[in-house]
Amino acid sequence: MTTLTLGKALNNGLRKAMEDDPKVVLMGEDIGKLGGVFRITDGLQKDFGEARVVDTPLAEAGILGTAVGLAMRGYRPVCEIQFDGFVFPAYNQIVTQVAKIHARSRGRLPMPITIRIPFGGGIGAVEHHSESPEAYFAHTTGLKVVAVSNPADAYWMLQQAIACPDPVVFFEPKRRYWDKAEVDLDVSPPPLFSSRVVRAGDDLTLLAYGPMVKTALQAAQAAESDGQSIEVIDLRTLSPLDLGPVEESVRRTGRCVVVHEAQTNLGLGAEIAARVTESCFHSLEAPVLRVGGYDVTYPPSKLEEEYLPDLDRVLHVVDRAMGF
Amino acid sequence: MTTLTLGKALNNGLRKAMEDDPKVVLMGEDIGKLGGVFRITDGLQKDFGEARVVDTPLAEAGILGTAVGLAMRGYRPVCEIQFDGFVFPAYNQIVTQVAKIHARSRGRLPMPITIRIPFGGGIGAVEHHSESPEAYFAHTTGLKVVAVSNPADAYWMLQQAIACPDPVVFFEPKRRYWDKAEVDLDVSPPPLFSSRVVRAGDDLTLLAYGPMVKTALQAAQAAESDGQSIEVIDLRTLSPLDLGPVEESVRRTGRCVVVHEAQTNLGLGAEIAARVTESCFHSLEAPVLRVGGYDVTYPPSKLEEEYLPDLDRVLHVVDRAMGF
Amino acid sequence: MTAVPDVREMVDPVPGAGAPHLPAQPDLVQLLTPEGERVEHPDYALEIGDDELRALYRDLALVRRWDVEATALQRQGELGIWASLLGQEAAQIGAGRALGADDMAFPTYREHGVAWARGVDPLHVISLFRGNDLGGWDPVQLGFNLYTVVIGAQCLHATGYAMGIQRDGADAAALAFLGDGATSQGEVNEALIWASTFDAPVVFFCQNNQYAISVPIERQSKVPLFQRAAGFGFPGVRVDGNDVLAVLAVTRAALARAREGSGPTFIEAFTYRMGAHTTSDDPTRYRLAGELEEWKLRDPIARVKAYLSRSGKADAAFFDAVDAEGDELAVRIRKGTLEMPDPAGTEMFDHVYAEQTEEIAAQRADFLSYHAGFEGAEQ
Amino acid sequence: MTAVPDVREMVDPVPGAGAPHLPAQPDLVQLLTPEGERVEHPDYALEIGDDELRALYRDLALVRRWDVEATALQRQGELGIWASLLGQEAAQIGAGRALGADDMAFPTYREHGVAWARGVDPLHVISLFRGNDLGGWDPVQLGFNLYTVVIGAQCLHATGYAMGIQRDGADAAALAFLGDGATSQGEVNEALIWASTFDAPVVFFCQNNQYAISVPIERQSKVPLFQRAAGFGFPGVRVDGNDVLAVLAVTRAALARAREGSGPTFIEAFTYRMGAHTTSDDPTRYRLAGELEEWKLRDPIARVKAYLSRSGKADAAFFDAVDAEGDELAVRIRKGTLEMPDPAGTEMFDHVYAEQTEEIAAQRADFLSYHAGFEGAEQ
Ligand SMILES: Cc1ncc(C[n+]2csc(CCOP(=O)(O)OP(=O)(O)O)c2C)c(N)n1
Ligand SMILES: Cc1ncc(C[n+]2csc(CCOP(=O)(O)OP(=O)(O)O)c2C)c(N)n1
Ligand SMILES: [Mg+2]
Ligand SMILES: [Mg+2]
Repeated sequence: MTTLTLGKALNNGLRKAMEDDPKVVLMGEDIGKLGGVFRITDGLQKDFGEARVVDTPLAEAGILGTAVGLAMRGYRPVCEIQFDGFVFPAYNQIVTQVAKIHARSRGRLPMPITIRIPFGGGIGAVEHHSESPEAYFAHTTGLKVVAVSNPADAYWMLQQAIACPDPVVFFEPKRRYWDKAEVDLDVSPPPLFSSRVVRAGDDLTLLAYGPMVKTALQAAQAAESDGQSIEVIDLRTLSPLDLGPVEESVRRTGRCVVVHEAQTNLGLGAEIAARVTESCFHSLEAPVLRVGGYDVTYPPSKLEEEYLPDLDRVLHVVDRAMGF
Repeated sequence: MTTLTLGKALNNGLRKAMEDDPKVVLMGEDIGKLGGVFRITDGLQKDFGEARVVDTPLAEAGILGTAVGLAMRGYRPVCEIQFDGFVFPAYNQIVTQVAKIHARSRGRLPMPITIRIPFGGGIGAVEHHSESPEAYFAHTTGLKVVAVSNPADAYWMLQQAIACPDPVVFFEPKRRYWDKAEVDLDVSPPPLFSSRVVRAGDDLTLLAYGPMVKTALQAAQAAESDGQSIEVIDLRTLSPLDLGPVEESVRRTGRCVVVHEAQTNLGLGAEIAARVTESCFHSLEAPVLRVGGYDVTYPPSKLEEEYLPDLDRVLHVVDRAMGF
Repeated sequence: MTAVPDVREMVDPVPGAGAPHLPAQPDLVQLLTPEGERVEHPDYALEIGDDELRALYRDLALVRRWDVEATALQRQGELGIWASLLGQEAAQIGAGRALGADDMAFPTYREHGVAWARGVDPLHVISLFRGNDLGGWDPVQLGFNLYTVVIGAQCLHATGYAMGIQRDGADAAALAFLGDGATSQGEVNEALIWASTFDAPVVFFCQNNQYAISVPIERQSKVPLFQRAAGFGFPGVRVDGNDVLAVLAVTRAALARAREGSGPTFIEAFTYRMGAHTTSDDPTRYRLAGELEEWKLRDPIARVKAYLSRSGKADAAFFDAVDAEGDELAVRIRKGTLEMPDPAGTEMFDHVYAEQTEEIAAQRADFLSYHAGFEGAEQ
Repeated sequence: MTAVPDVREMVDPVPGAGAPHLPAQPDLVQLLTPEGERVEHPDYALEIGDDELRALYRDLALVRRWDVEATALQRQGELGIWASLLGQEAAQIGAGRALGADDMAFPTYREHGVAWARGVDPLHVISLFRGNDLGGWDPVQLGFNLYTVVIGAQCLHATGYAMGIQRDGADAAALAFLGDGATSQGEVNEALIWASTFDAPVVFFCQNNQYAISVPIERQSKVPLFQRAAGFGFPGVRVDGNDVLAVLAVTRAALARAREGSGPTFIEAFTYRMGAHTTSDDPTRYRLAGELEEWKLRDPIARVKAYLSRSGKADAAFFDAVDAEGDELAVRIRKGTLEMPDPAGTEMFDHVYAEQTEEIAAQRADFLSYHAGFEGAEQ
């Protein structure tokens, strides 16, 4: 057991992955001497050298496109996108190449590429530094998408993502980088593509991932004093979704709310609502409701607290669900 | 009244828009002498000159990025993306610039850009020529997204999209380019951002857009012989959605099925299912069901008939909905 | 070996992290040496009056003062972040003052000096870094686009805008700013292609400040950046970016060339980012102190001051007056920042579209009633 | 005017739509004239035996025969589309035969000649255009990547692969194919930057066939494409793309240079697309017949035949034998195409991921039971 921030857990996870497999190569802007703008790669270039921790030219398509070539040559590239809003120059490579090459080649060219993206708001940043683009990737067949919420998952899931033979878009909740928790480095972790009940409850099932798991847990805690028993599930994997535990829960509670920072329209909540409604139709006492960002352009940071779902907005929607 | 193919209706619509507003400029690959690979811009460069019908260098980001600059200078660019699968190099410009500049400038820099995208499968093409990427755009705040299904809408909606002060992603059902219908050039068309009931019915509400409207109508027709009365709604606008007519319908029928070619996971059907369930919860006899492409990489063309929703698959899901 | 020449041997090296001395740069356009000596260049004559010279000094001094104040405000928690222009004042004032009224500038996030030259109120830039808005000025009226944070995206905008100028038959040009790091973005290279193909009246003004955050220029290009342009079919020129006169002359010439229909130019202003990338950055992690010391000897303001003093074009009273004006400016910026009202929450719903959608209008209404609920609860 | 040179005046023009004559091109590397005369080039000596010469002719003739047959099959509805290589045989065979066994080629969708040289079964290419799969060959085993349809995307793959070669310390290189149109894509220019920065053992082989579908090369570049490379810090060379010997020599030299660690080269193979862009295209809409006639005089196969005959390195019997082999090949291709079994519907579920997901496995099961339902119904 060791106490780690989420950021440091990622750093340790990367180090472990690089020790375990000499084919792991990190690529990104400023990840070398600087250790990344969030220091997630701190010290790694010093210890593993410039061939394995590559400070790239400033071009995201270049990062992903060369990662594809490295993967074809047997490497396992781990690409850092500096901020969520800067992944789009690489979108063509991700959607038309990374996601399709396994199918195109009928398995002859696996694409074990990990794309690390610090995502979400709440850090008072300027434009493009607070986006939640996960639905763009989850909608893309051929990619797998996960989001971590805590240091232990950060440590394990990152290693699992790197070891995964498929491309994994790995979302890191940047505003939780500094959150600390105990991490047991010796357990064997649950499978990467699995969701997890993080708080048991009977009245309503609350789903969250990434930065909103903490918010969801706080909401559940607060609701307890109002006599509401809320079950919280950390989705962890966004594509594929692992809805088994969710359905089991919803069949008991009859009510479900999904929360994410991303704009609500066509966010992950839409897919989850559609699927859960289909599979639990006769158990539902209320429609699956969503708490997300408003469907507006991410606002200047002085307004982000009003834009982002928080404890109160979650409870507000929980109340609506309970009121059906 | 005049009989037009959908492609020719688009061509006429472009011509009309160019006549009406000298600021309209068409940009794209091969849209000049060649008239576009689908001939949608046929004859326009000859009649309006090279300054208004611009054969661009081969780079989609360049097309959209320069369109932004032209829009800032007061022009109304209409960009042709040659095929659905080739929009991604322009994705950064579309998502981080076109979609955000109005908000960034608090209205000082309107972005009246139309992005025409021939989309969908069924034409026996090679990779990247049969994609349905509409959800990527509908999920993007700041864009408006429409899809046309028939020649009359093609003619009118294209002109309306070009006249719209906001950026509009305009999806054209490429496999219906050669479908003919009567077009009344003198009526005043319904608003651009409105859906439309195209067949009345009582037992189930079937939603479709673009190429699938025809399929949906055929399915409704076929179901009639089984005694099922299906209402078909052509969504026409994907963002914003116009769910008023849908909700009115579902409250009567109690059942709803959405059909689209795009992969089902996080496709438009997800959002529609989530919203309709929320607004019509107590009227629903069955969950809103979806018929979409399978969640696989678009297959080689010999398999596309099996991949794409067709009359039979629609009816299969209609039957499931009726059976709840 | 004419067919496969080793180009790298033919060009002067670019200095990088830790390089203590600038190499001799035969291609560098300079009109004012680091020591403040006025020199001539065969291609770039500059007729400039004493008033204009003093005005340039004032610009340089005031934008530096503004920058210092903004950095302080950030340290005190009043701004979310600040991107300092320290060391790049001459590049920005030179370029900004070369612009004509009808020209349009397309900045990155660091062009406060150009903003100043275009008449943007510093508080309208500050409000962005404070998180109040995404840029408070009117880009159309001032001929100065909003800041663009996505690296390089503005180069295509500038090129498209220039294509609009062409269609309008206007006597104007677009000036696109970019950094050395930005030259690696595909979109930037596409802008060079478009500009060349369409002979667009656009000038690309690249401030090579030697770094993209921590990454030294060698990682982006092995040859001097200005040489990039020739391969796209138009001229490139390297100018001493710490020499406001040279920058002014070179940019004026390029803009004139653009306006008269002779197409684009790529300007590499060779300069140095004397501060951190932004207030969030820690440059000690990736560069040696000696490098900064070396560049201090080339300070863009000191050389103008030396020239003005030595040539008797300005006296102590003038410099004192500028200092005093700087202090006033700083006070105004500080006061304006502290008094800046927070934006209303509804703001975020109001500018997404030119034509509001029912969806967003409904969310706005929900937002209002949700917050009204709290107010009710609090009473 | 040294600082702002007008680059466009310094270079030879590029011929374009309707241009009846090729201008004199001092930079063009040529070893075999259109008339079939062997000439020498100071930088590119080529030692080549008669067997090898005849083998090159055979390659050229057979890939043309394959191409003709595929075009016919498309016309008869057996293929969805076909992208003809007509006119580009020498560029592709020259480049393909320059590759070593450990090298890796990254084609576009038109490199059937390179596929041939790498030992790809023509039917494995045909199956793609028939719509049976997305390329039937094994890219790893053959050192020939799958066709990449998104313009330019493969240039970054090749560069990344070359970075892998570097890390492996292997004696190999990557060869990226691209068209003239592709040079406008941002990603392609990023590949040039990466290759230069990392000294990657990659060669960019650009077939300038004068058109991107209907768009003539002037729209992509005002200066010869090979000049692009210098601005990125590495050599560019223009070779007569209809001269298989020159292409072979230039590509060999570039690959050798890459393998020995001297970094990338950009090769512009100056050629002409004698057919339509694809079978869906109608070139009469955008180019004059005279242009094609002009280029027929530079046919890449005719000149080799002329050289072989005139020099006595091959006789009529040899040419007849190649013709006969071509006919056999055509028969094999036709027969193989017609007999090609349709793929099973379940194929589409089986290769999306290396580790199948439960979601797709469930959809596969639904798919099977849905179709089983029909079979039941039909019985
Ligand atoms: C597309 C994109 N990727 C990454 C970033 C993050 N980022 C902000 S500034 C910067 C470095 C820019 O360097 P340069 O172009 O030299 O400009 P400078 O900051 O030195 O003025 C980076 C990588 C971004 N803003 N946009
Ligand atoms: C990103 C992208 N945009 C558009 C297309 C459509 N397209 C296919 S081939 C082609 C022209 C390519 O020209 P060039 O690079 O010169 O290659 P050539 O076909 O002449 O061999 C275009 C525009 C595409 N495949 N990919
Ligand atoms: Mg820089
Ligand atoms: Mg071409």
